[in-house]
Amino acid sequence: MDGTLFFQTLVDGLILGGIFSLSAVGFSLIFGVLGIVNLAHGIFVLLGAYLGLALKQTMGIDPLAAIPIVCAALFVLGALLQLTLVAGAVRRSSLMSSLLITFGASLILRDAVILVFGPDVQFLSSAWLVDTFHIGDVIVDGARATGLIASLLLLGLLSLALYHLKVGRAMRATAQQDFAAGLCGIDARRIYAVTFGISAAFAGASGIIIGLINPFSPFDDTYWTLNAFVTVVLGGVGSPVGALLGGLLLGEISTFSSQYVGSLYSNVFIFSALLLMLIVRPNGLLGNAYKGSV
Amino acid sequence: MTLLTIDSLTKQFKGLRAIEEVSFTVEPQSITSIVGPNGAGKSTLFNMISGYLKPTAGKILFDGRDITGSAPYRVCRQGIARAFQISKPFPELSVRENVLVAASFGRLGVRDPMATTTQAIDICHLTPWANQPAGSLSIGNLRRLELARAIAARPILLLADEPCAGLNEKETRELTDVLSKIREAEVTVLLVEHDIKAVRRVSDRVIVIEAGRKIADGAAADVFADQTVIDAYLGTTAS
Amino acid sequence: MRGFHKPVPATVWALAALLLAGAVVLPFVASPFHLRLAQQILLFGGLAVAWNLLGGFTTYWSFGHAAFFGLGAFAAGLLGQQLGAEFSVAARLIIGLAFAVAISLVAAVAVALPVLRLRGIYFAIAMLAFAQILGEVSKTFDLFQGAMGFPLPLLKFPGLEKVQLFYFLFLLFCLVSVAVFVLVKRSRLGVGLTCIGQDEDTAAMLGVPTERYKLVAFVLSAMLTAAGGVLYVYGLGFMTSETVFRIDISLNLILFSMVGGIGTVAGPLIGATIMILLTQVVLGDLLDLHMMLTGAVLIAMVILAPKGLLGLFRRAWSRRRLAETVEATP
Amino acid sequence: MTKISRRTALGLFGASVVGSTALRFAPARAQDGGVIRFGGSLGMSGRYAETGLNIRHGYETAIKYLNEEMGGVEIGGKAYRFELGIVDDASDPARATTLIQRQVDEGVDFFLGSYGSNVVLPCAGITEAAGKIMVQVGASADQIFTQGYDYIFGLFPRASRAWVTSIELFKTIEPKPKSVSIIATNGAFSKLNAEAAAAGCKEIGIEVLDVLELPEQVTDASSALATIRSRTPDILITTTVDQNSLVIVRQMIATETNVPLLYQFLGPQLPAYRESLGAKATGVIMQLPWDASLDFSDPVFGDTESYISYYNETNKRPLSYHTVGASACITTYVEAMRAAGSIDPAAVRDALDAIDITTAFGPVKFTEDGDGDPILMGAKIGQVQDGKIKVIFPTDFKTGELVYPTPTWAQKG
Repeated sequence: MDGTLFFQTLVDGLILGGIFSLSAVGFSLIFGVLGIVNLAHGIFVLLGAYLGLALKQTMGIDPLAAIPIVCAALFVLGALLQLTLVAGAVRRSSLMSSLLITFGASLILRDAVILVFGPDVQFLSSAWLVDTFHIGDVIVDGARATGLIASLLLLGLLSLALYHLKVGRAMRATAQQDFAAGLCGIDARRIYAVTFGISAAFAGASGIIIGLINPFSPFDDTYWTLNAFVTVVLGGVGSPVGALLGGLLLGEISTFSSQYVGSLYSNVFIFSALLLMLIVRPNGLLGNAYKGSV
Repeated sequence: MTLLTIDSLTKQFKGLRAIEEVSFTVEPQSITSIVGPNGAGKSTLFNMISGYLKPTAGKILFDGRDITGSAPYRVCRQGIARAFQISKPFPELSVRENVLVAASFGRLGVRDPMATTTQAIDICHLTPWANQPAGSLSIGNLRRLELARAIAARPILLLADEPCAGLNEKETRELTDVLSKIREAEVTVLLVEHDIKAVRRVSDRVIVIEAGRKIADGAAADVFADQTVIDAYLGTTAS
Repeated sequence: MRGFHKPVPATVWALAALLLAGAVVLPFVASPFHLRLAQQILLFGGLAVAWNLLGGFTTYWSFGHAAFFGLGAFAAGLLGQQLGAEFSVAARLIIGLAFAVAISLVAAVAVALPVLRLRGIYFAIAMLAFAQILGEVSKTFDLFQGAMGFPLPLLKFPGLEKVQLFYFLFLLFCLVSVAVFVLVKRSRLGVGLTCIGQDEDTAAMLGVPTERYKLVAFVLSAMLTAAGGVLYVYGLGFMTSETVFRIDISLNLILFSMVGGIGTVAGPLIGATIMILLTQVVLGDLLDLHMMLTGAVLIAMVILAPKGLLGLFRRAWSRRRLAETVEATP
Repeated sequence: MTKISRRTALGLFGASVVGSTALRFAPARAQDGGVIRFGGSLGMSGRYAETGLNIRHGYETAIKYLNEEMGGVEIGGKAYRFELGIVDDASDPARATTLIQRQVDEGVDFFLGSYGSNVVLPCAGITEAAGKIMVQVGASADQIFTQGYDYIFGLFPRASRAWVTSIELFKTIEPKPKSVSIIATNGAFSKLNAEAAAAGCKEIGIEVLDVLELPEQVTDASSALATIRSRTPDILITTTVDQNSLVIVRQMIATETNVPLLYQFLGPQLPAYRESLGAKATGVIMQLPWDASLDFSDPVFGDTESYISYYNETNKRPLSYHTVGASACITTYVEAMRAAGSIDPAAVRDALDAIDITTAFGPVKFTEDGDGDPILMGAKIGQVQDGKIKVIFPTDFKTGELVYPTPTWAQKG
């Protein structure tokens, strides 16, 4: 086997995987804490990219610098969506009805994006991208490397928050057992809203990073929702580490299968891995139990 | 002839031995009670008999046939029904429908679901509530629904898991009456119960389990006079 | 046993007969456009009813029924191509239907054995993945011609326009779906499935053969869906992977069921009627905003009618009856 | 309280249903008195919405010009005005056919096409059966023109003939390129074009090293590019759509994947593409179905230049070749109607069969099967030079000379 090609593929997979991880972590949180599959996740990702674009065009803010602003805006949007629509639907009918609500929300938001930005392909650029560099014969794409670094930083931040902040601990407790968490004085409703907010915020941040790497259009949302699905199932639910593992695995499966089997087959491999994982280890690599599975 | 034979049954959970080499037999048309402190392994034992858990080692023979590791519905079709400690009704179905399900499935053989249902509801004193959704019943009624459903499955052997837990004196008495009636209907009962009074009242035979092992087996009066049982069982519940 | 359902009241029989009579007369009075709408309502309504065979009774919600829809379409289409012009179009369609149903039976059993062990959302995701895999495979291997697509022969029947002919085929399909669903619902299978939906473990404890019942419902649902896929592509006359392996087909079946009322026979049909009329007639002319409005209607539906429209009607009806009894008793 | 709000909400919903239904039937009544209605569907929501919007602008511009600037058109001694009814098919064939059927039922005679063969073919089946014409600028799959349909026309040559001019160009390049590789995605459009390009290259003795296929939505082409680096062709052709082309080229730059000549079928035509790449775009060649620098006379607008200035006066959206092509569909229709002296579909169809004109889009002449004449309507080849597109082939239209081999990404700065 050609060593350089192997390492090149490995590095490409890692980089791609890091970005997948960030884009999926929010999905994973909602899935873990609320037991809801958020079909509006992909559009949150895109909203991040489009907000970054708007901030750059109107105020000249560098997209990487705009991440905090975008996160804040999406936090509000995500929390509002949960408080106004999702909570009511789950209370009035079932957990499953949240699927329709989030699907409906994604249709509305996507049309809103088209109204404001048009259906055209857009892209982001930043002055702060790392230059492409070499490790031996392996070429590392600067933009993607920057994306990976930013992703890892953000995931680390989230991890710290989840394990050290009070609200983070409350989220984890709610994910384990919301009834018991309620007995401990945790206001589950507030935690749900916060979780949705954080999820949207991280989706938005990943949107900016994705925008720096790839062009985007308003119709990519299904793609990112699906990717998040796969990542979460591969890695396990509700934790940044699970999302990271799942993302990296997804990235490697994708690059290795396309390099050594044929670039056309990567999707077949990805979804087969997903199916296999569901059957063999339905709780993901990390095996976090998950209440929605009962 | 014995109805149920448990032969050196063992269940291991990741390092923990929940049940260790337990053997006993159940005679037809008797009420046999299994008692023991919390965590002694009674539920694990029930779960293995009813097919929810596969034993690590050992055998379960029912009516002469090996049912070790059979799927729950197969066990039920052979004629073993189970009433849970925590009632699990189908909340959106009525009491009658709940029982009807058991009557139309349950043990294999000739069925008359409607008659069985009416009879089971009657035995368990549930007739006034027959058309109410099961989700709206009181705890005592739920317990009896659980029993009604189990007997509507026309079992040869009924596994009853702490049917008296959490009931008041009057409700407990009603329930033990039901159990006696069930035996009169030629159903063998294997009971897990905490309420010693109730156990004494109904049991033909008592088996005591502690920390996964059988420590006593015999007639109720003899077993409760046994010093090891008093130490192990009554001792722990007191502390 | 006949399930715990009361006998069907005469009014329902009368209503069904009336609807059926109307449905048979319709193609001779309605315009081709209205017939096309009706075709879609019958097809997707019928598919939604088929989806309800498993998803309506239990919480096993397949997010990937497009898998069987597409599998059927490809099986019949490719077989028809192999048979060639020596066989009449009708023969190719019928052989194709049989083949599609057989293949989907095999596929459904094969996929059900591992996937039906999964519960809740994991089952939903696994089905979604299954549909994605089939879609990708059909596009990836040239053998299946999914990327480029291929034409299907034009079915003709003396005395009927194409749009009328396919209307009747879709009507037949819908009737078969409804019949299967009603039979299942009123049988032991239906009782068992209802119990599985309420509490699977307890159902097993009471002697319901849960694994087998789920499998039977799933396979029946898959076979009907495959048959629907065959008719659909024959109606279009040309197919690619994009024609059949569409996530929105899978989602629509759930959506129609939820809008009308899940687990009922009329619910999915009502849901399909409303959503298709809404998206293709009422909002059909809007170029820019129709998706947004569809989304808003969906959300409104879930908030205002959480048990579907049927649930809403039932509640309103029982409320009125309650009011009448209160008035009647002084 | 909830009762009231629920009832009000349902009421509002009902009202909006009635309201919008009433709205849509209003224009249909104005059919008499010399109105020609154009109908058709476009994918306005979905992955192809960008093209959909471009095409829609083209239709609308032409209709607006015909009605407002020309005050209608006289055909066979009678004055006509024009109406346009475009619906969104969401790239869903079931939806598209239903909506097209509605327009057929409502008496629309002349159809404009959507794109994607899985939508266009079923729709064409309906218009064909109803004896209605469809002229479209979106779909070029061979299957559309080989079904034996008489009433369908396309401004582009069918996909398998779309590479005629490109192959002619390759013949003239010095030093002669020895090898090509092709990157495609597994959709009908991309695959068909990749096959055509490969076949053409083989015919003139250029070796086809690899045909690399990617999934339909490209987010990462690293493995394909690793193959390109390990086995570098003289020409790399991508037959991908705009967004995917941009992903590939940006990743080529980032991974320093250099080829002597990069040919991106679609993508570089877009201003956004060139803006995104800046100086790095230099040297990329592409197919130019249309270019602003080529001036043609137009029976409606006068010529290309006046078309462009009218378009820019009335629209904010930048002009694309799809837009011009869409306008040309309508121009072509009008010319055919004038030639036929009638708006009878059969007569117009015969006139379309025989048409041989130029429009702002370029020459228009159809083959017997209805697709664009591969020589006359075949794409020109352009190359990005100094941030602008220069036509480098065919020689008659040249506004610049081909640069070959092109500088490496690093040299472009």
